[in-house]
Amino acid sequence: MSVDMRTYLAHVELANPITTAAGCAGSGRELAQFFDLNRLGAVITRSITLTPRSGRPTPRIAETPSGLLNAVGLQGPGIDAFLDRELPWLAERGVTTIVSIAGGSVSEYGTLARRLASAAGVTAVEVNLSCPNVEDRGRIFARDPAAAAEVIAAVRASSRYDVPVIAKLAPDVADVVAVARACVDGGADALSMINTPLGMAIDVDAMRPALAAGTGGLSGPAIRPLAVRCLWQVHAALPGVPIIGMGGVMTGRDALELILAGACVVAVGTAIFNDPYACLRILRELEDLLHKRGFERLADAVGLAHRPPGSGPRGRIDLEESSL
Amino acid sequence: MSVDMRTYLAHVELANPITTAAGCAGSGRELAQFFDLNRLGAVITRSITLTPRSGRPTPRIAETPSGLLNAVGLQGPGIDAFLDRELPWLAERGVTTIVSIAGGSVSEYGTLARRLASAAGVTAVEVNLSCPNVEDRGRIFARDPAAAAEVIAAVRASSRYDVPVIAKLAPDVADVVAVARACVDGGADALSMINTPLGMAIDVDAMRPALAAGTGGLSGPAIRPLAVRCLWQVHAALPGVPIIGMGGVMTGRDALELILAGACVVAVGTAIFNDPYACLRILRELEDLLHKRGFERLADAVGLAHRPPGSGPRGRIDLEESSL
Amino acid sequence: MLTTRRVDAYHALTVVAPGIAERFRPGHFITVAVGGPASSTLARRAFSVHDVKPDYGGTVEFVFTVRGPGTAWLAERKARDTLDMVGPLGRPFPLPRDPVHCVLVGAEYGSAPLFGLADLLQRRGCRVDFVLGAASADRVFGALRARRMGETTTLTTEDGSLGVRGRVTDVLPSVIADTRADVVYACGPLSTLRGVAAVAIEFDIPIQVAVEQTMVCGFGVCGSCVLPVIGEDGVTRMVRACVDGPVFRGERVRFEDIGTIPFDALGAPGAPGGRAHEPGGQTGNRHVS
Amino acid sequence: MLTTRRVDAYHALTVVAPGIAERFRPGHFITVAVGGPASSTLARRAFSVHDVKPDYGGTVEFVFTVRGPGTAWLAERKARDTLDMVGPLGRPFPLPRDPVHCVLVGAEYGSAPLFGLADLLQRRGCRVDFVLGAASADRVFGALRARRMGETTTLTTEDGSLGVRGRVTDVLPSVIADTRADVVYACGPLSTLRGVAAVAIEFDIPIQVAVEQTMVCGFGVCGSCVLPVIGEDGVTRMVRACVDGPVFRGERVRFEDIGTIPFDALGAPGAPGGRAHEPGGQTGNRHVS
Ligand SMILES: Cc1cc2nc3c(=O)[nH]c(=O)nc-3n(C[C@H](O)[C@H](O)[C@H](O)COP(=O)(O)OP(=O)(O)OC[C@H]3O[C@@H](n4cnc5c(N)ncnc54)[C@H](O)[C@@H]3O)c2cc1C
Ligand SMILES: Cc1cc2nc3c(=O)[nH]c(=O)nc-3n(C[C@H](O)[C@H](O)[C@H](O)COP(=O)(O)OP(=O)(O)OC[C@H]3O[C@@H](n4cnc5c(N)ncnc54)[C@H](O)[C@@H]3O)c2cc1C
Ligand SMILES: Cc1cc2nc3c(=O)[nH]c(=O)nc-3n(C[C@H](O)[C@H](O)[C@H](O)COP(=O)(O)O)c2cc1C
Ligand SMILES: Cc1cc2nc3c(=O)[nH]c(=O)nc-3n(C[C@H](O)[C@H](O)[C@H](O)COP(=O)(O)O)c2cc1C
Ligand code: FES
Ligand code: FES
Repeated sequence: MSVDMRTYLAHVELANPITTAAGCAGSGRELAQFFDLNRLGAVITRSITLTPRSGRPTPRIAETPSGLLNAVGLQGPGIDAFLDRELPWLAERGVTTIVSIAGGSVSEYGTLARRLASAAGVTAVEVNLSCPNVEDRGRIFARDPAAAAEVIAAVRASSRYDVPVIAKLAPDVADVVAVARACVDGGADALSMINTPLGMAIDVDAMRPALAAGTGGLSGPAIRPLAVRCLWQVHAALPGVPIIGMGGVMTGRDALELILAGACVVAVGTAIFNDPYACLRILRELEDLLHKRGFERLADAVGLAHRPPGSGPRGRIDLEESSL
Repeated sequence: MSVDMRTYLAHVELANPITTAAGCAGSGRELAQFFDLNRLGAVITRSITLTPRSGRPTPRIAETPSGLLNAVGLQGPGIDAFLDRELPWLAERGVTTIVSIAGGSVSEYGTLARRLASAAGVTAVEVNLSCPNVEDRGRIFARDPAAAAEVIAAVRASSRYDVPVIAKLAPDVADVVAVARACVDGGADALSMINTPLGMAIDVDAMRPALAAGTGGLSGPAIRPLAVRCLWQVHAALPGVPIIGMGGVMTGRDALELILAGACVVAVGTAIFNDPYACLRILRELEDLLHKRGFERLADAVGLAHRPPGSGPRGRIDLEESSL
Repeated sequence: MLTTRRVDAYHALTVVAPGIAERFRPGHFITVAVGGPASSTLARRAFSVHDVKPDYGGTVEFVFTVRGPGTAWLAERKARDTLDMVGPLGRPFPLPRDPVHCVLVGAEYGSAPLFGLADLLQRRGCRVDFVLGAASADRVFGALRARRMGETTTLTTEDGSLGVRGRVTDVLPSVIADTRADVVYACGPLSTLRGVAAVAIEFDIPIQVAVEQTMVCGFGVCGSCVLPVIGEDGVTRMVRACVDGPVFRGERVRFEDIGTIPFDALGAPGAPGGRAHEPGGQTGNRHVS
Repeated sequence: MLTTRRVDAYHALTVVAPGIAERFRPGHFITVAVGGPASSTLARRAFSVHDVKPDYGGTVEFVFTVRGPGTAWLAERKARDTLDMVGPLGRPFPLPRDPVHCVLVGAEYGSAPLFGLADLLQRRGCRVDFVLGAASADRVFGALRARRMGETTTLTTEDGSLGVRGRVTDVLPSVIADTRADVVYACGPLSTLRGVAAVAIEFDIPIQVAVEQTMVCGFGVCGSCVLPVIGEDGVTRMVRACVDGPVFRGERVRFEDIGTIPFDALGAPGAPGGRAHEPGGQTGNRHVS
């Protein structure tokens, strides 16, 4: 017996819930050396910007306990080269592609969405809101419900009606539910969380910041408890909104944790750096865990940990042997 | 040659910069079985409340990658029993004691401060602002600059003039500098950061939250990058304000990282659970690292990583052999 | 670390630790740090001391079953690896003044700490009878040793693969009756202890239980291991299994309320001496409860 | 894992890995995951392949020095432990079409990948001369093997404990002159490579450098390992050492600009084709720069 792993992002069906996280799978080609990208539910691209970007100086990544700090700085080819070379490569292979976009102003996001609207092979648009708003003294969109909603409305308005718009949120806000709600009100069809909270490390030998940029985004298992908490809060407040969960997923158990908290899709980022086969391994482990718990459909596990205490579990519960 | 490890919290001199973190050293007696508490710069008590508290149901602590989630819920004897039994025990032994207090309203914090003002043996008061304000629908004081400032002003007004008031801040806010600034404007003599950000874990076998309380505070090395970032931002904005740094300090290197970011005192929490001798070991390692880097005084290392790039390091830099 | 061995479903590690061995009394436990220097697991793991021996200045043996990452790591240790161990911790079993009849009940690895206890009791002239049980034969720990030491030994397995089919609580009443027991000592999972305590209470004889409640520090500072216990003064308090236990008088432990804060516990929300409003949790997680 | 051995200041691990051995060409590197299952260290560690052998279907050997937690963990591995290894990765050394004279320069463990290269070059009829250097004698890797293989071998140590006192760049000009070298291959720290490239450029001969820039993934997806390299079209790009290198033409690497984004790099802030305003960093860390 196998588990029905299909899942939905708004009306879009994905064959399974595992995707790459934005910015963690290069252009797709690098991973394709290791396995066929069609085996993933989807590929989320790095965040595409209007013009090419060289990114930040090195060192760009520092290791922290169970985490990585990165200040890669959205290095990428820009939307023209992306539409010329990267998207067609994915489209030709029939890879389900969610395109992430990043801008410095509301209008930049709108322009990016418009460019994508006329391209073939865009299954959904993920809006990276963890960018500074150059029109508001560099305040991060994701930290300001109104600004986030404005970006989402602009992207929604410029996108094809059948292409879901996904708002990607950050955890380092006082109230993630308020931002989520604003984005949904602004027209987001789905949410994606969490982006990396801002962190920092200091090299105690050089006695300087470990990253050339000073601060960076924290990813990896260290932040999984923050991701689960954000998913839980937002799914409880907005149970009808599909959520892509991410943050420190290294194994099928971790993916299941996010699903039980409310994610219907799980994106894998940092784990890929540690194991190029991570996405496929996690998918296999997840299916196996669901099967062992008696699930016939992934969809039945989404948000299941929210059921009121005392109500019986849906699946089998005698898990002692499989709990390793 | 030994390093001058003295440090100052406002006008109060501590013999060295290592203290226990609030809530992580019981009543003091438990640790005293392992070593003499006078060897620490100070002991920070658990957060004392007005009345006795039984805390939260179990499970109260869950393990996460390089971290712990806790929802102990401020179990404690209440201020009466604390003043009767716990504080005198510390005072008799001459232990430098910083008393942490927690309340549900501004007036509760004020009352606690007033009770402490008439007690002997209180070196400073640390105000735990990560409590829900029962008069504002449970909104956490630390997430609201105005409410935090109000609490600090009440505590400052009720405390003895020569007892520094320390505001303890949480990282899960959109702008930690704004909260820090409000607290200093409200009368805080020093700051303490970081308290635990809110996290969550789900037991994928039981398919329920791992903690009975659902969410809990995340501590340990996983959050050190958040602590360093908060320290860095606040020290850059308010360079004259002494800061107790905490969050994932397990070794002398970790303590030095927080000091280079701007802490003049370093509190050790979760590490104590893993190693009862952690505070002493960290103190020894820290002194050793400072010595190897050519520092004669701890004070010279505080905030040193902020020096402009290009300026030479203060200490020796040829550390290749000692960098393990 | 000295030796590692397998005993049926269990692993046993013997560690040279003179400081611990010297101060050991039956019922004490130790904790170990797991995962090595770059480990991502911070909580110490607690284990009952099974045996101490005078060799090499003093050795300590504990017995465990692989449950999660910590015990999996321990199972891979080899002789001569070093182990970060703290102990002896907790309050040991109290001993009767007089040479009475004692039944020692152990479920699963819960029997590990009972043999040192049996030895002490016998040296004080007590009669010792064992009741050991587990899910299956390979998980009954120490049956041979019990047979050598005990006046009688009754074994139970849930699958019937050894001894009586059933649980220790099924056979305990007849053992108490047959041996005219004056006191019961028990160690095992909480559900078993609850049943054992109920039997002893029915017979109106003292019952000492060594509980196993999730521990993180093992020496009283983290607050993870609390359970509701009724004090001498009749007041229920959330006490720490690691320093106030792990051994408690069975009738004082409110087994059915473990995992809750009984409304009449000292400092319970809304309890006398507690606070009227929902008290401020450290991280204020009211929105989930 | 097959064998572990110490060579002076270095550790060498040999691993059975037929898939890697089969596709290996000199200049390739491998990455390993460190710390075991509950590890808190996520970045893979990169090492040049020192040797491949046909035994056991194909083995791979790499050589390393203990620097931090990852290499400390590796140094504790024992024969028969398993290792999570990915490879071969990167672009190998390009080989000359004709039987030319080659100088191979290795600093510290940078000499490790040069012997496989020397072997291939010699089989193509090239003359090979070695220049190996390090801080001290115990850190010069492979001196004996170089002496066996090379037409000449020049050793340098900074403390004078072996060969010429000084650095490889001090002796390189005379070696190039004496051997009438047509091409230089070099591997070592960036500072050494920079000097070696400068010498080769002065002699106007091709120089291939294998760079070591902090890597996390090793296969092109994390973006940690970039450095500014001038392309065929004259445009500087931030290219990835792991997939576009680690071997580059020395004159194309802008060594002096490593650790910066040169203002004329493609997509640099304010550069042609770049953006006028400070571009939105992923996590918006403007307040610290
Ligand atoms: C006083 C005491 C004595 C014990 N004696 C023994 C013994 O002799 N032999 C033996 O095999 N086991 C014993 N245990 C249980 C043992 O501590 C757990 O099996 C072990 O901690 C599991 O760790 P893990 O990483 O393998 O599993 P995980 O389940 O992954 O552990 C994760 C976390 O939960 C805690 N934990 C999980 N289950 C338990 C539990 N039932 N009790 C306490 N903590 C738990 C761990 O300490 C850790 O913090 C004892 C526990 C206590 C409190
Ligand atoms: C292509 C390539 C080939 C290499 N070949 C060898 C070799 O043959 N022998 C050898 O001893 N070392 C080699 N190195 C360097 C080796 O990768 C580092 O010494 C090792 O990663 C240090 O890990 P650590 O945990 O011990 O130290 P730490 O300093 O604690 O490492 C922490 C982090 O920094 C990275 N890092 C630190 N220093 C370096 C560095 N100089 N280069 C790359 N990454 C670094 C690590 O990968 C890790 O992400 C090579 C590096 C590269 C990129
Ligand atoms: C090196 C790196 C680059 C990233 N680039 C992007 C990006 O371009 N856009 C984006 O929205 N998120 C980006 N992220 C964040 C991830 O998509 C993801 O939200 C985060 O890393 C948490 O997941 P993880 O712990 O599985 O990595 C990046 C993360 C890393 C580590
Ligand atoms: C079990 C536990 C209990 C805590 N109790 C308190 C408390 O009573 N008051 C408080 O201000 N902080 C409390 N904290 C937070 C710590 O003081 C500290 O800010 C935090 O744990 C980060 O430091 P660490 O990573 O070294 O533990 C507690 C933390 C833990 C893990
Ligand atoms: S285990 Fe920490 S208080 Fe008991
Ligand atoms: S090491 Fe990850 S891109 Fe090169």
